[in-house]
Amino acid sequence: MPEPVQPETTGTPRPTAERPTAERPAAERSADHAAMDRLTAELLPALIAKLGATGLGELEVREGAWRVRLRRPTDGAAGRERRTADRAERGTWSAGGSASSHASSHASGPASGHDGSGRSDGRTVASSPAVGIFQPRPDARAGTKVRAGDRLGSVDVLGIQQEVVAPTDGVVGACLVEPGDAVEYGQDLIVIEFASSPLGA
Amino acid sequence: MPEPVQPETTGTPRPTAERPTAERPAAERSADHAAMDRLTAELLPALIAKLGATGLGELEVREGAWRVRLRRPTDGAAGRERRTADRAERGTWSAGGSASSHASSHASGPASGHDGSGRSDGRTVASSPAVGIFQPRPDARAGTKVRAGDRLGSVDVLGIQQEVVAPTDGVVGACLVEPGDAVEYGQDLIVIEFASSPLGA
Amino acid sequence: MFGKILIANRGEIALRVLRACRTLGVEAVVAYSEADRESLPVQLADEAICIGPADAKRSYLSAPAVISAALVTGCDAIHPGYGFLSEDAGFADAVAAHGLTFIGPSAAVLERFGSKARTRHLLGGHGLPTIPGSDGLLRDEMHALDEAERIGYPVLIKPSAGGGGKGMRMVRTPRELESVLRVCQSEAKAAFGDDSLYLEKWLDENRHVEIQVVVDRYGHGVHLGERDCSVQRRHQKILEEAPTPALSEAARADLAERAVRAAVAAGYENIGTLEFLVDANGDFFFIEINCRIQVEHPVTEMLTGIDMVATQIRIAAGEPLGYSQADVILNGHAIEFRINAEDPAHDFRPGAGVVERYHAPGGPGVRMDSHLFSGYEVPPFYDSLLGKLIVWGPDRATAIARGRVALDELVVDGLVTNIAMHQALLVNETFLEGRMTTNLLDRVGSAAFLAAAARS
Amino acid sequence: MFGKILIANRGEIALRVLRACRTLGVEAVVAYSEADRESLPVQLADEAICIGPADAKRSYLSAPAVISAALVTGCDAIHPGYGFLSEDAGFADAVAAHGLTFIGPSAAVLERFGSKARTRHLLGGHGLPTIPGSDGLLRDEMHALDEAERIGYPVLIKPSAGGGGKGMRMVRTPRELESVLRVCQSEAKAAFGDDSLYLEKWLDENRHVEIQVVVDRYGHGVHLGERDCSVQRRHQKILEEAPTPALSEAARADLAERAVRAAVAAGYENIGTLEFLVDANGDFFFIEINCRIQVEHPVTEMLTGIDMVATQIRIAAGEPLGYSQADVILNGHAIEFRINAEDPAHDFRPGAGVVERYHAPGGPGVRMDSHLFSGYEVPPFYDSLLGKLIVWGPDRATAIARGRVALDELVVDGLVTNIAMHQALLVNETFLEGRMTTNLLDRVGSAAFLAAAARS
Repeated sequence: MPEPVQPETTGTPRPTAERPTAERPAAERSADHAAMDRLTAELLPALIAKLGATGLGELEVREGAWRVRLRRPTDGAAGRERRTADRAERGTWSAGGSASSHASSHASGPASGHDGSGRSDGRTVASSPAVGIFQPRPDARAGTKVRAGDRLGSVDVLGIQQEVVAPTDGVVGACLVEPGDAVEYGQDLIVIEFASSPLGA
Repeated sequence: MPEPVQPETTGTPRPTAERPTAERPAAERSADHAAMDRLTAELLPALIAKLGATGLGELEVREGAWRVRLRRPTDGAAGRERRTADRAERGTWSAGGSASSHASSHASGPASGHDGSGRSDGRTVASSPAVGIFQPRPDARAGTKVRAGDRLGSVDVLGIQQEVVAPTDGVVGACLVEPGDAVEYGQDLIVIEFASSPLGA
Repeated sequence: MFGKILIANRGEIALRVLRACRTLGVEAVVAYSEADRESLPVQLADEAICIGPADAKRSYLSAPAVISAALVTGCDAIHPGYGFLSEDAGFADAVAAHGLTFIGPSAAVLERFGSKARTRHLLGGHGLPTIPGSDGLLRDEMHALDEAERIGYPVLIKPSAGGGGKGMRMVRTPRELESVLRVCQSEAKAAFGDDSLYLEKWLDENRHVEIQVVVDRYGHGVHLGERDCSVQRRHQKILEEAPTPALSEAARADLAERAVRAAVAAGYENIGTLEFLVDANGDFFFIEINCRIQVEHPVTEMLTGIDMVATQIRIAAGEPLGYSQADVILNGHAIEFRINAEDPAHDFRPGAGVVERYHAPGGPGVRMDSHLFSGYEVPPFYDSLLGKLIVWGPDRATAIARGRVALDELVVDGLVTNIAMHQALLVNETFLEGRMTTNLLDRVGSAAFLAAAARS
Repeated sequence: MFGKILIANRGEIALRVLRACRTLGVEAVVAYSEADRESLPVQLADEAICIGPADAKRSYLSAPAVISAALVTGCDAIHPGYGFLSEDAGFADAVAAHGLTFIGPSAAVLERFGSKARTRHLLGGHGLPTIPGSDGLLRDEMHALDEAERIGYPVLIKPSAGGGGKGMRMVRTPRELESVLRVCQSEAKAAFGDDSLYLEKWLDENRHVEIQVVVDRYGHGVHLGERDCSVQRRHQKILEEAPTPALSEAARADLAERAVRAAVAAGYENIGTLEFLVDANGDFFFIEINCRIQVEHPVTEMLTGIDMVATQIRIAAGEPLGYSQADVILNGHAIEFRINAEDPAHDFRPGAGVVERYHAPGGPGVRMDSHLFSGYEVPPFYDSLLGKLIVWGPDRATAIARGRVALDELVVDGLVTNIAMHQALLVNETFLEGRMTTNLLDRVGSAAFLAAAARS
């Protein structure tokens, strides 16, 4: 069973050949998103419960012309956020059988600090503004109260310091990378915990 | 919304790279099938109800590492049996933009007289036993009562006559091809209507 | 030229023939079994017709079904691909009897070269050294034992019809011969509908080198060089390359010229392959002729730039060859890797299932002939060939380097394949030195071979 | 040779460079923007690093981001592909300043050939006839009008930096010149961050013929023949082929030899392309040199069998060329079709979206360089190139026949593409007779051109 995380809906639905995304009215798209949220909130838990038991890697069921497919990632990385999951999947590509090196090489990728999905469970993440070498601020250690915009550290890009700032008010949590580590653009750096009733925007 | 048809689960679950179908113990496979049946019986109707409203062609949702995808076929052929839907999809291939010629060229393909799904609405179809030239029997015209196994016509394969027989008891309905038409193996030839409570096997 | 051709085959070769037809501007109809309804050739075809159920005996191997399909779709020729009915003289005869053209040698030619024993005798008479073998087909066990004694052990038991390793066994003693004779018979019967066998002297350390010849209806013949198919597992080709590392350029030219001369003299027609065994001294012995387009034909296409399937169709249509030996230039080095759905970890047990994700490698000098696509369900009814990866380079080293890269890039998720076997070959010293012999993999054992590669 | 190369580009060229690195046995890191996270090169790469957001100015065009990515991943060289930073002398300088190698000409060489006006002057001095043009860059409108008067209308306004048709306009009168000068400036500024323009004499009926040269660090240079890029729409190449139907074999050889001699004499280094206009009389005029690997390089690879990206990397690593002009054999005919996500029915409006289904054509002489796969979402932020279909044949007719078949087989569902435009070209008499000029499509109008093809 995957560890409990908040539902997260990702991406826009694949358009059919008849109606490319570009041409689908915004109203309709938002309806889709609403539907996805409903599905996520109400149906997925049941669905997963049903299938957690079975040893299935992937399951596809049809009724009439409808199709439902449920897939468990092939590495046990359950519960990780989407991009990581995608990368894990990608890792299962048996490109000339060199899958392993593949999955690992991407393991240090950025998380979805941007789309706010990291939010709903009372934590958010300060991510890297650039590709370079990360240094935390000594005075921003775990437990420190911070306000949105406070500097938590910097990323050195060819000698120029790019600020890492707190995305919301809260308390500094775990630092996800070591001081002096190489980080890529958008990579998760520092967790910010905040009260369940979010203060930040 | 799709017209009501019996749930139909197709294929075995996709194997993951780590464990090809061949190696998965029978016990586990039957567990999978049980799970699929539960899913079909209990969850699909709800799932479809939720999504019938939205204009989605295909919808994919993730929670943590789990994925669920629900797809509506690209032609409005909801509720039709699988192969036909697939062929319709194939028709949408715009191979060098020559999609149309493509779709049509396959239009006269066989339907699923075999997998019994054509049954549920009180009709079945006698299909071609071979590739060749079809000739109906003069005495097997529409309205005639027939019993399973009765000869309805023949397909001429290099001068050898292959019998076209009624798959069930019933009444001869529409003839789907003209006398003297070229037919392929498995092609639908003659409709057999029968009482809603099927008599035939 | 023909107006419309029925393609009576499946998988990558059906796709290959379809492309050749289109290049020639000839309409094509793909004949398929129910199991191949969703296959790529059927999806890409402008016209396709279902000829029977999954069981090949009732579809791809059914002469009436195939011929009837050709007639009702208005075709005037049938391309049999390889395997199935491709070398069946009876089928070619029936095709002609119905006013259609069999794309390949005429029935008469197929008849003449139908029996391997007779063919060896025939071409031997035209100056080709042949491998010592039984005097004709084996009448019974007694005859087999006598002939084996005369030839001298080890001997190879071979079916008179067909190829691909089925019904073949190498035996070193009379007891072994007795014990496997029946097996070979039933295998041959099952595979080719013909259980007649013959014997051939077995050379322990030999290379398999074959010469591609092209002969038009007017007796103009050229050779397109040779292919080295010494990398085999249980008499099944795994990897083919050209030129052969086994022979000098002079020796290659000599062999090729003698082969095409003999083939023309013996009245062969259309494209064909003369197979030779080459021993440690570089002496070569003719063993058999293949009267079909072969799986490994792209190797020759990469070196010559000649579309061999188009050539085969043009010759069957009665066109003259149109070029001479001097026009054939063999350029660079090519290697073909047969990508099979088989599990090296489990004695190469063939597999089937859904291709979760397919990605074909590309770039300069890389060609992939395959019918795979993401989501394709490989049916369990036919052979395990998923496709062929062919790489070309100006020299063997470059071809090998590109082969490594392409094999690493190739993605066939959802199925167990023999890709690892090819990767192992490309780091194996014997292969890199061009010293593979047909018995090496079986002697070392594929498992040990893979393990060694993993260590290196 | 380098230990690890950062690939600072995207799409098909990132994949192409990745393959070249692997063939050379060099590690590679694919640098990508957030919009390309799911792209094929990133998926296939052993290592990939996100360098910025979708906006190219903050990712693929950001020198600091690219160089920083190379440093933190331990690369010792950067391959810029084409476009983006590939011809930016300032970038090449910064790369060198950080102890890395720019794969392409050195900063000094890029600097020397950076200004098109100066380059024309430089190579003119080395014996190449050049197109009449403005004396240096345009200082202001007055200067532009005077120079145009001197050269004589029609004239072509061209940006000094970059290429690909952006900022280019052909004008026939002073009024036209005045009216578009600003537009060209802003287009050039937006596209290349440099709004300097110059003028060139416009030849109404001209062919675009370019010579591929390769020069190592030690002044050894060879040419790899020419490419004809006369099939253009608004100064954008659509289809390229070699050899050019415009010139005799002797004229082609003469042009190529003069080009490489001038390039070597002028101190050029690494691979480069000298572009010429050829007028109706077969007279040619040098217009500019491209200091990068070009989109159409596979055309030359098909004829020569030489991996040009690998060559580029080897030369940047300081290796000698290793072969001479005599070793370069140009074999057969090749055509490249640029497959773009643009809508011929709506003035070639670029599109984006999800590739519902992708199938690449194949078979002998067919190569597809593309980053597409079924389910790939083409981001709207970059150029519309979906891939390149390259076909080869022993002669032009065969190449064209294979091109038709391959274009028909190519499947790119879910996006509107320009495939129909290529299909129209292959039935167009002017093209079939090899008489395309750069202005033909714009003069006829692409819509009319497509309609005519539909009728034929």
